[in-house]
Amino acid sequence: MSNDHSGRIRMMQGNEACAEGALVAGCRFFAGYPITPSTEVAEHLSVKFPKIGGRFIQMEDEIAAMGAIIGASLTGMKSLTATSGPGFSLKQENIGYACMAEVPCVIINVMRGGPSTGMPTLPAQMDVQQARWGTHGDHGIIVLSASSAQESYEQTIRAFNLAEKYMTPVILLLDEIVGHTTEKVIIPDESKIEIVNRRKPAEKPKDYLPYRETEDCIPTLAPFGTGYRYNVTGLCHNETGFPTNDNKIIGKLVHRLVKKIVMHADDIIEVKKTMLDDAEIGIFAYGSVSRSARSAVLKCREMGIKAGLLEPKVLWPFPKKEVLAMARKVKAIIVPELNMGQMAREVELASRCAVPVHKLGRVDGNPIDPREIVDMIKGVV
Amino acid sequence: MMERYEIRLSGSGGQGLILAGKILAEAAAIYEGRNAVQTQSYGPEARGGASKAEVVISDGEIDYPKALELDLLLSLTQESCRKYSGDLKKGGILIIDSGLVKDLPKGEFKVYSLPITEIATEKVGKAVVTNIVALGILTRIAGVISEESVKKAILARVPKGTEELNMKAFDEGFRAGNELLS
Amino acid sequence: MAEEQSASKKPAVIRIKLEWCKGCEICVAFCPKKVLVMEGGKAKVENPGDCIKCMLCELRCPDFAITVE
Amino acid sequence: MFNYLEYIREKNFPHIWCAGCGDGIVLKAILRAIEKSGISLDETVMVSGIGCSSRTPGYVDMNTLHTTHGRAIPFATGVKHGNPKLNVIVITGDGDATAIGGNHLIHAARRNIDITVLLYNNYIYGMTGGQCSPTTPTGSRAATAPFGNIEPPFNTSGLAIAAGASFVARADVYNVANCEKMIAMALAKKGFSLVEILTPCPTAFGRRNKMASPVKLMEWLRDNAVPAAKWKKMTEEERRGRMETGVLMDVDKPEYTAEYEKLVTSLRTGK
Repeated sequence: MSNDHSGRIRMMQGNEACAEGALVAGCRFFAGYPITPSTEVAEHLSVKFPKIGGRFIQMEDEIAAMGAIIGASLTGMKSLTATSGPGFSLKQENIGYACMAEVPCVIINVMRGGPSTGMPTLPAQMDVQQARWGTHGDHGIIVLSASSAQESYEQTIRAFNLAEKYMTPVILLLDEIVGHTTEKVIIPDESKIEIVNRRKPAEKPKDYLPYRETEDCIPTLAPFGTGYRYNVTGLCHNETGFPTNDNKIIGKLVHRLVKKIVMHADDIIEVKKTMLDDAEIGIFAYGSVSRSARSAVLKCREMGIKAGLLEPKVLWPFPKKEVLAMARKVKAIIVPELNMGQMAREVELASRCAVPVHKLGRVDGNPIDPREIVDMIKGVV
Repeated sequence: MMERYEIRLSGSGGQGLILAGKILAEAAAIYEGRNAVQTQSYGPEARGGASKAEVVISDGEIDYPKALELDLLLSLTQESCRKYSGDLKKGGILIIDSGLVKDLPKGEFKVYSLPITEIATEKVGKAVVTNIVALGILTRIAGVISEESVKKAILARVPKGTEELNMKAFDEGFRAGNELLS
Repeated sequence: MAEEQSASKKPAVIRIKLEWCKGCEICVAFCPKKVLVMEGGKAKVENPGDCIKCMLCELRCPDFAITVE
Repeated sequence: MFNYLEYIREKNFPHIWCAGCGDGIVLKAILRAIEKSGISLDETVMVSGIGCSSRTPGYVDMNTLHTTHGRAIPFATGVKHGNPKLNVIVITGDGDATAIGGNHLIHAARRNIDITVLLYNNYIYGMTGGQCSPTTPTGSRAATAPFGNIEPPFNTSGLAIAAGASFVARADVYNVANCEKMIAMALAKKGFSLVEILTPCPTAFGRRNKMASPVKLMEWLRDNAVPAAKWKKMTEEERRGRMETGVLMDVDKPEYTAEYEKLVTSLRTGK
């Protein structure tokens, strides 16, 4: 998409690009609560939505915002909320609800430093494990990452597409740098953008089962008000959507919630590789840090060091195969990230001890400077 | 081909430096077809305190979006000058408000000292356009983006009805920069 | 209630769905004509002829177990 | 005879509520009120939180949404704002709506969004086993107030009025005809409406407070829930410990989704 210069070129902040991407994806409902550094997403949509009949609402708190987007999604609206660390923590119970009831929605989390109120205006990537395991219980989840304004735009569209396709909440993680960096976004022709809408029930209301067992493990929820009367609950439920205590049905349900994502992992996972083919040192980086890593790779190549970069665009499900493939080729892996090794641990697991994995963590609110990565690579070599 | 030109605009929150940064980035990216990235760093307060906006301009791809070795630093306050001048590279440019920055940092760079705030208040008549006056000065002294592109970017960004005022501010700054160079 | 009595000449048909009745006794306690009694932990129609079709037993039955026609 | 079977999901019966629980009595009043109001079941969404009363949607044949604890009102706000044509009814309890969900109640009332909240007040957390709630009377015993509750209770209806609800009423399941009437009025109201329904919990509240039998609690409601007409004639002394029932607030004011629609129209037409 970024090479398509026939599209319109605009300068946008990452946060604004998310809002623009949501509009193109067909999102027409936003509920949120102000929090730095994500607030521009809400502000932008508060201007845009009323003009096109979309619905914006500022709720009384983060929990309410998450509840409202689930409610709106059940009426058939593509729904979005945006938040940051503390707000993301507050939303977790209802994110679990969306997983359990299989209600599509998108949550953008512009990460700042923590724990607690932490660093409201400074970047971090400390929520990557919270995005995976923040809500209680076993469940599958899709988490995307963006490293530029262009990607913020594209990944927001993809987040909606995946949410609608797999009937699940999708989390898009930005960090403060990406959210607040203004740069070029090339807006492609709308006819060239793939938009996925949720499927509609094929059967008549009397034969309808919202959570019918299917081969692809994806349920079909009819929008409220279209003649299909059914029940939605966060309790373990059967195919009709009613609560059950039947252990067999419960076991099947939880297995399916996990399997739904795992079995489609190849369709969901996306990575970007830079100079990885002949690399001796592999870097695994995401979000704004992947930009530092790309600079570092180029610098290393100038110095004759064969470095390469693996950038996951989807953090969860974790790209195990791609990491293992890299681990089998390189002599060492470096994982720079704005936390103390949250994804480095996953890289270690996925690489099955094939090579040493070196952590480069920063938690002081400063970005990772490409020179730091170069220095570490030099040390490893 | 220009590899990477790094500009940092620093001052106190509320001086409109983030807007000035966006204008510079848009001038380079939209009106000159180059790549430009603007980032910001700020404290929790909307007014006061040291704040900065950075612009990286390049004819190639810009990976790391923040400044690494500054080509140009603009400082409108003493505090921001002290706090943000460490990354200024050898032979770089430091533009300061002569009325507000008294202690200069030590280093091998060229210093351009002008009464930026005073130009805005005395010659243009409004302190609110200090950022645009600064843009005029910077455009002339840096010489990396054309006067025309910056003007177009200003007009696209400022509120309707203030175009004339902002153009005057830019011209006064540009002229002051010109005088200093000649 | 006097009006209701004269308007409905047919004797009342009171049905109790025993599998839904949980035996709370509310219908028995507040029947103005003592039509209902408790038997084996469930409500039972004892004096249907006395029913004035005030419907209170039906309205107050929490279990959807009583209907009066 | 009212045919309840047309409105319920019969296969889910008998329901889970205890013998003598008032929740079933309220449910029947709701179904009669819905029939009276003439709203279509296809276009009605019943939303609930967590607790005994919040199991209600499972028994009615409409679009039903059983949400997380305290959050029924935000989910309902999303449903209503997402599709304003839908009739949205929230079923909640005293714990759900005034403790964990208290903030949402206040703000939905302030926004005056067209949602009907039916708040079952049984003075206790029933489902978790009888812990005290924000409406447990001072001195009453609860699983977490074994020596008697030392906190003062919320005046839930008063709270909704103060927050800006356009319709507020109180009803009880002893005076079941009035209960049905208040629910019907709330359903008909354009704007945020709340009916606080006093309902007995013999298992968790009555048993600890010398009213173990359902009949005792119904008698307590008979003696202490006072219709407005009678309330007006009572002295301060007589009112002490008793609750006024009937319409407590009924006012017309701008409704949220209608105001939003106006904004959309004005932005689109420039008027």
